[in-house]
Amino acid sequence: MDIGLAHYLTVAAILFTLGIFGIFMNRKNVIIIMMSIELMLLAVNINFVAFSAFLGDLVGQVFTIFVLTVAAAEAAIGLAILVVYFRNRGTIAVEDINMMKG
Amino acid sequence: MGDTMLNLWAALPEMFLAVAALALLMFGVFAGKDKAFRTVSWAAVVAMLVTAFLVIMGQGGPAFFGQFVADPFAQFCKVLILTGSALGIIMSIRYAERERMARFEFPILITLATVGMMAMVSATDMLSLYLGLELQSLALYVVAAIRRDTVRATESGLKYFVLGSIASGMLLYGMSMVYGFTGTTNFAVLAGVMAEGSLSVGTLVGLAFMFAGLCFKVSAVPFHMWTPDVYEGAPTPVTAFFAVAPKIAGLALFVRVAMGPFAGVVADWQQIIVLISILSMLVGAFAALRQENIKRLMAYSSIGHVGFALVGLAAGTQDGVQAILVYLGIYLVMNIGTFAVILCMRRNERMVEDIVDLSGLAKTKPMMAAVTAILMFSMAGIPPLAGFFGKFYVFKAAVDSGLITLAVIGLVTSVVSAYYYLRIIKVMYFDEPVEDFDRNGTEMNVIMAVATIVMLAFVFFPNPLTDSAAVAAAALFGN
Amino acid sequence: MVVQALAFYLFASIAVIAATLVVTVRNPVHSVLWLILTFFNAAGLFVLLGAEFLAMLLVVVYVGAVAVLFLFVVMMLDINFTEMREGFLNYLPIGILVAVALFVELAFVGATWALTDEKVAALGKPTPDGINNIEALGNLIYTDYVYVFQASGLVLLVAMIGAIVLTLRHREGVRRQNISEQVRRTRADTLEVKKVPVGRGI
Amino acid sequence: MSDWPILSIITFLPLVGAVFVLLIRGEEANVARNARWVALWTSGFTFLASLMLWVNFDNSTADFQFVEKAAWMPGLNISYHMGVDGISMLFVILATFLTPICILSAWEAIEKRVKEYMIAFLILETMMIGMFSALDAMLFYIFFEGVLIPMFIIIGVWGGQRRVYAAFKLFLYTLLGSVLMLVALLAMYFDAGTTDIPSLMAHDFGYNMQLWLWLAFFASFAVKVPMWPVHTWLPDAHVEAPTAGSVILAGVLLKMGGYGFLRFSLPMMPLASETFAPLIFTLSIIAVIYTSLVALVQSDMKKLIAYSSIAHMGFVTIGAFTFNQHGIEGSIFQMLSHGVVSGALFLCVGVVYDRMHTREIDAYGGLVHRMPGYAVIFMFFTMASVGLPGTGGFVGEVLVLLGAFEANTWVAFFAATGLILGAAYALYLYRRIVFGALTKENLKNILDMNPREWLIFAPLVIVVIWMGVYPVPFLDVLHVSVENLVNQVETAQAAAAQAAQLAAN
Amino acid sequence: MYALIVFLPLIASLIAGIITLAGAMKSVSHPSSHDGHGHHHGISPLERLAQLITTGSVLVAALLSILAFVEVALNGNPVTVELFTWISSGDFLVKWSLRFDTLTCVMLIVVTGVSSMVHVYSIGYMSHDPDKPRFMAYLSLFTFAMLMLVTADNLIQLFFGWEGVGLASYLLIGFWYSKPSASAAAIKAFLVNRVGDFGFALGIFAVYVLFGSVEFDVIFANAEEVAGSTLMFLGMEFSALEITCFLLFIGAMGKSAQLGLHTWLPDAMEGPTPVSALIHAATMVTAGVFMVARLSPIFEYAETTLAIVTIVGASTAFFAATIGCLQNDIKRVIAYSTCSQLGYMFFACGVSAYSAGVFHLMTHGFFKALLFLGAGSVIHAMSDEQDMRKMGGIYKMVPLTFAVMMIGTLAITGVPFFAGFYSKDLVLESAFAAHTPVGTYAFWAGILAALMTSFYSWRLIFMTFFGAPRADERTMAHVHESPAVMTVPLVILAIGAIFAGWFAKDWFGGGDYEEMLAFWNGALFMAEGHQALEHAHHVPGWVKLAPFVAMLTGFIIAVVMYKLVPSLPRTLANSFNGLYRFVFNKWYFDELYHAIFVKPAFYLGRGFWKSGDGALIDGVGPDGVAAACRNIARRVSSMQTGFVYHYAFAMLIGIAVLVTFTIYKMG
Repeated sequence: MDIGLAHYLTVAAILFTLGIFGIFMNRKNVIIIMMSIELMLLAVNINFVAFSAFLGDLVGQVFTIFVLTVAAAEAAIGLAILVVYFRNRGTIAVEDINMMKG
Repeated sequence: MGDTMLNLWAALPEMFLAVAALALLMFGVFAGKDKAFRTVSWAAVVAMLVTAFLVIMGQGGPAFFGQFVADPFAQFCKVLILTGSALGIIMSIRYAERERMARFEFPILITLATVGMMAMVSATDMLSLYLGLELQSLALYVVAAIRRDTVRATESGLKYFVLGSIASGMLLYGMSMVYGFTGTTNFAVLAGVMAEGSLSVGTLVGLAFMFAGLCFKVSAVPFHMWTPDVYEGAPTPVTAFFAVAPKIAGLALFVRVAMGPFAGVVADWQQIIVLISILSMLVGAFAALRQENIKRLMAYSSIGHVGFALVGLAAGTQDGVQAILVYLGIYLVMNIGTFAVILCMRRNERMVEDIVDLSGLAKTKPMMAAVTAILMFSMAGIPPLAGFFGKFYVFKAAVDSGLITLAVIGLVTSVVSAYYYLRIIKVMYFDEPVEDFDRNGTEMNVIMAVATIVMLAFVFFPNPLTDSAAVAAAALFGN
Repeated sequence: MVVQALAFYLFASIAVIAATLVVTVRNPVHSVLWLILTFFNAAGLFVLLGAEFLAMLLVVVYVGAVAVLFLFVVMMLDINFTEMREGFLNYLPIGILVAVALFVELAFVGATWALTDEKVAALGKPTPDGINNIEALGNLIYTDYVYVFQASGLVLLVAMIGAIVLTLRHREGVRRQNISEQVRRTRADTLEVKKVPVGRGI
Repeated sequence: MSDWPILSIITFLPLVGAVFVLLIRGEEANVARNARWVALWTSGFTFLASLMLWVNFDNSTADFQFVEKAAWMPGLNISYHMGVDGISMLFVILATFLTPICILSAWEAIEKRVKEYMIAFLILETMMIGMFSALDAMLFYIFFEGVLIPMFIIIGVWGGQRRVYAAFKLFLYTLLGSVLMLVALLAMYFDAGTTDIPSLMAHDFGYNMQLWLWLAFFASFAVKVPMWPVHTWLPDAHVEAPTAGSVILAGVLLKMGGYGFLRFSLPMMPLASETFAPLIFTLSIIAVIYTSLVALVQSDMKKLIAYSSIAHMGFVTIGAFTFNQHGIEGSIFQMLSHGVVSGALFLCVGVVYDRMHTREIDAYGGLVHRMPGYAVIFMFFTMASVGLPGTGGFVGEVLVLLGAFEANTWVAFFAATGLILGAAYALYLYRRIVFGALTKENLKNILDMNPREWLIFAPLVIVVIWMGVYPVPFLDVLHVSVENLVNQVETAQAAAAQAAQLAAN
Repeated sequence: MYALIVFLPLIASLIAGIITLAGAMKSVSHPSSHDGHGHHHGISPLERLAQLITTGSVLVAALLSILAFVEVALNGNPVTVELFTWISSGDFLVKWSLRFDTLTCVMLIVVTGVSSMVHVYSIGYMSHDPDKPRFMAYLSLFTFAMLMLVTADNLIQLFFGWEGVGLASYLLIGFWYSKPSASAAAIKAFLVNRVGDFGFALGIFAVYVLFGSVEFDVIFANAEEVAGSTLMFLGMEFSALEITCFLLFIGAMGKSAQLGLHTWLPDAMEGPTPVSALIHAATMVTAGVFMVARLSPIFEYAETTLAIVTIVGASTAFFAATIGCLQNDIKRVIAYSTCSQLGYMFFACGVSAYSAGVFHLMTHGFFKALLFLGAGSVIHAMSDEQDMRKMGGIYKMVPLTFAVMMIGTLAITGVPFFAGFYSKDLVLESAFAAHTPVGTYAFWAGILAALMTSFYSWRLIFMTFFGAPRADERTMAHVHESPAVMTVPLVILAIGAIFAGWFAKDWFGGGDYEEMLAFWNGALFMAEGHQALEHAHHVPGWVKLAPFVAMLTGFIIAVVMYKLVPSLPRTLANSFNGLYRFVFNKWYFDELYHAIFVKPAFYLGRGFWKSGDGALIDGVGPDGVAAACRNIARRVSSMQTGFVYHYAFAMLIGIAVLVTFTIYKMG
């Protein structure tokens, strides 16, 4: 059987869904949430690359490059914020991050 | 397709501001770190004003091979954004110095975020849109948590970041779908594809994802949950900044996306926007009723305002766009004025943020109370104050598009929301005074006064704003 | 073709399993490691799709930088692995429902290609003939996408400033060597000779 | 003189005064004194200027007069368009007439934040005048709602015990009604392409659209009038408002609803008005009977008068929807006279409230022994409220009932019961306050009205008698305009009937 | 001159009013300048001035009225004085204008005549009252309003006078405002009258709808034309004039205290006695009769309504007389007597014998005013005692009063050649001569009433003047004849009570029918076939004799019960206890009205207020909505848990919904 676009899209959809699932099923710590986000971005990248291949158009790959770049930057900032939060609060358990509500 | 010109001049303001930010960064690093805070701040303000000047004077036109455009729509929004950012910085200076937040990176981050916003509103390609958005967002995540010693600020930064990243993921996922199903990322080309009328499910689902991402940026329901917590936790001047500049940029971007490439398929996404708009207005109205913290209240208030602005988008017409722009202009002034008031809520060298802290302000600081009252009435949309006209414009657009039910729901929620604005007035005017606030800074008084005058004078001179909004809206529709 | 198909299924299944483990294992360190595995397999998929450069980039950036950063933070914060708390399962049904619904929908959208389009959704080769992938990307990025490229530079700058602003601390009480000061030290600065009368003390 | 933009001058003169008051600085006592005087002079001048309207008014035309038109929001085809006709002109004068009286009545009663008080009143005056003279629906709406701002402040700051509740109730209630009207305005704008009132009057709205528009406008005006069952804000607002606030509220603000019906509902939605007239009649009759009975059992004198206002306004709405000249003229006349009379009654309450600081009827009794002058004045206005011939109240009531009788005898029959019930609560109130033996210790040294208070009541007495004995000058102003209105409505209704008949054939 | 008649009292009233106010305010602001008692006896110059002005002006008006009577009625020159436009709205044009025709002038004589006498009398009667000028002002105000009423040229102006007299009546009944009972009676009078006005007003509107005008001339000219038409009223189709006249008659019933709306009149005796004489006997209460007479041109076309008028009048005559028989308060006896006499007038009108009705109105004005003023004199003499059970045996001490009271009694009971004889006989004969069932009913009711009239009138005389004194020593010691200022009016009225009937009988139909028509000169109208008055002269002899017999019977019963066998009343009361109590308690009308109108009104009012406004409207409306909003707000706020995964959850559900929605819409 041919491996077509739909296969890749499905893989991406699974990863995306897993990312989503990971975000709200997670109570352990925020880092897992961040990893879930990385999974989502990975799904996006697979989408882009697959479409790029399908369309025969490099723009998708270009997009992926920048997504990767931004994702890296995002991870840096995210982890920085996480670190300062941890310094203040002594925990990064998701359940504890609710000083503000209502 | 797409323009094949580099046309650097069109992007002059952005380039100028980016370079200015870099220069200030250099200056800050070498000129003794945080001692340079004040200088860097004012320099950033000046840079923004110069940028605004460049925006107004600029020749505009498309640039960067279809990635960027400096049309009147972008110009209009940029002027608003720059104003908001500049005022945000000005309002933060004194606060930062008092609250040991005076770090020179702060104005620079704001400046860079502003560059990002300008890039957003000028974006004509999903890629440039994404980069602009992320430039803005990353800076904002940091700014929210800039008081890194406090739990609240860092918690707000963390929440903002986590949720913002999810939103980015959704936006990207949507973009990838749209790209995949249409074969392009360029707005102009997309518009052409849409015009062919063969709209696939994938494109629309992609659009839904994109809308979700954009909704997060403008804090529309149900992607609004971060807003109250971030507004409350972030340092007040940051909240003030958040409430205006990024919101304006986000809405402008929303309009740019919805009414640019997807203008041809309004009927397909209109109901989504209607739904989001209604939800935003409802949540904005009801959730705010119970708030005691004024910053949190303003958060819900801004959610409601976004709902109102989206009514204009739901109309899906040029009038609707014009209405949003008018709304944004008024919203900017209203919110800046209000946050100036909030920033003046200082008692015994400490910031206070609860609504009850305003008790009896009419006796202790009558002018400030009057200013606040006018701003609140305006927020509630009571004529003849400017806030009413914002609502008038959007609802007019909605009614013209036949969205009567939306208009009715919107206006009824505006009655509900009037309650909590009135409550602030009630606290100031009807309750007995508590201790007086500390003396206001001059810049705050000026900002408040100007905001009030705008609120009052708009009824007499509505045309400068409405006309330029009309021009801007026309540009988006290519006429 | 068969090889390609096999490779696809191999990479895809490992990626999916690893990703599942990322979000389910208890130990965050393990999570990071599973994440790395996911990335590796995704890179494999990229290769299958003809995006060699991106595959390399994924490995370098994600595995080399991002994942390591995660690992670093996880270890630095020394998070104690708390037990899953009460109420976790309350959301499980609705969570699964939402996730499954979303997945079905996304898969449906993807499947529209396979099912409805007459053109076989076959994958082509994005890189023009005659040049390799990296060269083609370079041609694009530095010309048509120069604006975006510059912008990404700013994004990284912001990330850098942000990380520094947030985490860099000048700790009080930490003694740092200042060589020029040490060198400039003279005897007169450090020593003072006092005359002490006999029997009086200072 | 005729070249002057006299309506704008009248409208914005109080605003200018307000700015002057705002600029007053100095010691608190001085500020208060100066603020009072500036406000009094401003409103006095405004009143005199507004009399120019009457003097120069042309009774022979139904056209709008003193028209001013200037570009305002050209992009939206909305202009600053002012003008009055026979229907609105007297309301302008009613507003300018009552404002100085209100200011004078607050001379001593308001001790704190005098400056703000005067500013609020002057702004309120601008809004009221503007509302009655606006010829652009948008402009109308701005003034119509703008009134809420000063009113909210007036009740909330200078009001009684439950002032917060009352202020909020007033504000939100009326706002809710108004926003529906805004939607209707927008829909009309969409349909007709303009917000110009004369143009809208000329525009034919489809029947179904008229129904919706009518209901939306009804939501706003019914709350303002107020009609049963959306009247409950009124007793609260009246009770808590300071005296002058009640006067303006009863005297002018309630008229905004009645005026709205005549300015919008009738001429613009004649068919819907016809359809809904039974609804109006029913609600008005309920209002007349129900609120009169409620008034009967009140123990708070302001509340009693407030309920009586609702009943009286029931007559107004009945009259407006009779679609004949008597009814409509009666309705307008009733509004004018009720404006003066109920205002005066609230002032009467204010007189004793200022002295005793209670509105409980049981706290009074036998005042006539100590306050003969007050007793006379109060009696006079009680009788005017009852609609005794020779007072303004009678003319309005008779015309309304006559119009109602012509339209529907049931309506006239039930409305006329208001004659009985109205007398019942009014006299009962008067008896409990003024008559009887003077037994309460704290009343034994109460003082009769001072010259300032006499000065307040004198013009009111004169006007009430004038309106009762020689109302012709008032009615003459109305004739042509009302006739025109009736013709408009009848023509539209006849045309629709004809169309229906054609369709049936 | 004509306008002067009407407006002199108004001017006088205003002047007196100002004097009152000035005096009152002065006394309030200088409370130390007099002590309570000293004030009562002295009279200040200003007060005197007020008395003189009011009395003088009314006297002048009375003289002018006589001139007007001569000119208008006797010389046959009706006049209409137009003043200025009052109300104009479309075709609805009402002018202030004064109409002087024969009917008006007859009324003028009665009104100004009695009023001037009462004014004079009041100077004496009220000499102990601190509020003399106020009283005089009210009296003059009343006179003005009454004159406006009788001179009205249109229905609206009639209504003006109608309400004006109501106001004056209200003020005068409540004159002693410190007395709660007085205030209550005043309100009752006003309200019951309002019930009548309710019908009256509707009647006026009906007239306007039918005739397009409220001017009498227009109405009368077109009455015949309109007679056949119908009018929809309350969803039913009525003969136009029937329903109109019926509605108008309701007004008349209210003002003239006819059965059903009579309850205010006895209570109105709370007012000072001169008021009772003027308003509640001679003038105001007869306004209803006047109105029916005035509107005879339209009533004549309303057969059924006329029958109703007859029945109501006759029933009232009978019913009020029964109550009058058992009252102990001297003024209430006379009040019920008035009520009863008004019934006569009405049924006279009901059988189209308007002239007879007006005749009785006039004679009644004299003798009833006389009786009241005489009673006032008695009360004055008895130190303000009104209960006849505490009087008796004073005829020698107050001879003049006794004499005039006797004259009044002779007149009211219809002793031949006194005023009441002529008018009452004419009324009764007319009723009989109508030859209709209702007329016959009226006749017999009238005869019975005449019997009772005689009985209670003599009972009053016996209880008051004869027998052993039942008052305490101190009171008896103080019994004295009234001063001249009080007795002179009594004498003048007594002359009227003796001679008025004989003097005027020819004008009112007691003599030649043609002469009567000439006298009225069209002011009263009698349709073809309504010839009761004409036939009144040709009734059988026993009919003519019947009233006299009834009178005599009544007298004999009174003599038996109160002179010969004083224990009989008690015995009778005990043996017919139920009936006695029923009548004694005025047929329980007050209790009935209290139970079906007053109490429910308050009950409903409270219910509407607390349950309707408070619980239902506010509860469901503003307060309910506010509570609901708070509730929603609480829920919405509680969704903001602060947990980041909840927020993410919301976003994800949001996107799931959006995507589902999109796909749903596409598919």
